[in-house]
Amino acid sequence: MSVETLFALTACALVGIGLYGLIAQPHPLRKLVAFNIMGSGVFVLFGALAKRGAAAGLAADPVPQALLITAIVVAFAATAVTVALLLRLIESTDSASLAEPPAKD
Amino acid sequence: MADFLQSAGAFVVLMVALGLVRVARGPGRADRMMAAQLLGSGAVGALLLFGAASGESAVFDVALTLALLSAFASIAFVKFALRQDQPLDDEEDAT
Amino acid sequence: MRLLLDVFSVVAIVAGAVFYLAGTVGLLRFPDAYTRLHALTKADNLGLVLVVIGLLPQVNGVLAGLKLVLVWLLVMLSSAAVSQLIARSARRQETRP
Amino acid sequence: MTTIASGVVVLLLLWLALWTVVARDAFLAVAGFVVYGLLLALVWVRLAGIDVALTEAAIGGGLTGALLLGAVGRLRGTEAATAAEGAGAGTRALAALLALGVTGALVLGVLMLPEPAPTLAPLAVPALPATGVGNPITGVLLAFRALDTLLEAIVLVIALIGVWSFAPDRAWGGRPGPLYRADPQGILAYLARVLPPLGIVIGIYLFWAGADHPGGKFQSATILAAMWMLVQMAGLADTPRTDNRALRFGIVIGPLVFIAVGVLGLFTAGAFLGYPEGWAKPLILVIEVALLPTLAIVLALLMNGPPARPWASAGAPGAGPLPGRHAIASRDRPTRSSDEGGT
Repeated sequence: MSVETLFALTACALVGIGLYGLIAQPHPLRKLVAFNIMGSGVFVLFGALAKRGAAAGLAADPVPQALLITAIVVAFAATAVTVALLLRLIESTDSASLAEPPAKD
Repeated sequence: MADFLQSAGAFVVLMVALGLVRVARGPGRADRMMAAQLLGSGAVGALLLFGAASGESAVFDVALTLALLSAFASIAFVKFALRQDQPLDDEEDAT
Repeated sequence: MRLLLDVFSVVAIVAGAVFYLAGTVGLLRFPDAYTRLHALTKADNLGLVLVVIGLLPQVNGVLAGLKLVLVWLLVMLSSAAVSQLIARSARRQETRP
Repeated sequence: MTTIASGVVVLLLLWLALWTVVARDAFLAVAGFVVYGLLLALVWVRLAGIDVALTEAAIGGGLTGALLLGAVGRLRGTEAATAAEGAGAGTRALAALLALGVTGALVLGVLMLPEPAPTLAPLAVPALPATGVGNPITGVLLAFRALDTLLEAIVLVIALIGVWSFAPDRAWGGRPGPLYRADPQGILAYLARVLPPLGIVIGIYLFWAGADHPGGKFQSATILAAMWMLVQMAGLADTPRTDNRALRFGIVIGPLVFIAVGVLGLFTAGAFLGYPEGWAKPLILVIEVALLPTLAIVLALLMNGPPARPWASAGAPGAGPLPGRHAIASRDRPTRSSDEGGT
């Protein structure tokens, strides 16, 4: 099996693992970590596709790789916003629960 | 030579993997903190070997970055990870 | 000459790999966090040093060699300091050995 | 041989991902994720993406890891409460089935990929000399797909505004995050004095190398941001006041220069973000130099979080005695964190 196929298949598994954690873990921080794993799976899959596109003397297709760099940075920014939101939630409600609060008026 | 370097790199990654399995079992948080450090020295070594095998010296830059940032991550571990469960005497012990 | 350098590299890198192995064995076998930390930092650093020394004849260009040495310095510096910090926090959260 | 090396990396990666997802508590999960992030750098090297590996080593392992570790430290026992809301066995089984299904569909997709693989490399490489840069990825980022990069810089600034907007009104413009304290003669302070000079040299080297070799502003900015964070964590410098004009100027300079160059292209090259003949390299350099401070500052401030300590509370005019509960809350929170901030 070629390296890119190996990593592409790994990436598929990573997406599945992340998705499972995203649903099964109740705590928002755990969900965030799981979501990041899912995201990295997508990145690795994309990177494997870039490797398949090696041509014109390059070891990989530069266009998806450039987009990956952008994606990693943006994923970090999104994670930072989520962490800030979560900490604010804990600060104002003293709980990290995502459940619907009991109805009151 | 390239093949030898590749297999040496693979061996180092394998050692790191085994070490991580041990570190993951704990029991204390200090054990877990070693993880970033273990991966720091291990993955850096593997990167150097892989880089020399492919003759692409830019991989050394990755090793440099990884060495720097794994140190950063280790420090963040020590700095942040003790919280929550126990109140600390807030300063470092006398050196 | 080339052959001699290659043999030197192989010997140094194999020795480095043995130290990585020793570090992992120590990590697996030692009884508490302090000794495990000891195994990890000492052995892995020696392993890395030997790998760096072994790779030096294999790289072309002074810049690549400089980077190798810089990597080694960085890891030495940070692991020496970080292992201290870890040991300290271990002492703080666990009973003394 | 190379396949065996990749196989070992893959197995370790999968094990770490699984371990992270099922770990007993949030600290363990984040610890696993930090290692996972660092290991991804190895994956990228094996996938011939040195530029990506540099970014991943810096951001995925270092910054994201420290960000999440900082968050774990401030969960304050919310974990036990949410554990009760955990998905039941049925939901878990369904989640596992769904995950398996998604993975299966993706695997099918991977196995049915077209041969030969589609690639844009043959288009990118011949056009590269016109940009004057030697690294095709820098060429893509700043010439062929410059719009993406511009939007990304803007996204970062918007994300920072988003983080800041979580600040309580009274803290707006104040310093973010807790005040870290550590023994100024201690080991952490020593590291924070020795590592940053090395880090800055490496960061600037990567920035300089980015024109022709792997590297560039993102990787460089991340390292600079991490070094700044290190100095803050060691208590050698406080987090910056977020109403500082120079700081805010640094935050917007990159996108502004980028847009200005883009508009210039409208007149000189007939398209937004077009570079006139022969001017590509200098203009790319101008954009890169302007983006570097923006990226470094924004990344560091994203790590710092929303402003939490109003700077005016130390008896400045208008601050006045604050309502009791707030005053306690505001004094209590940073102080507690800083108490815990010793190493």
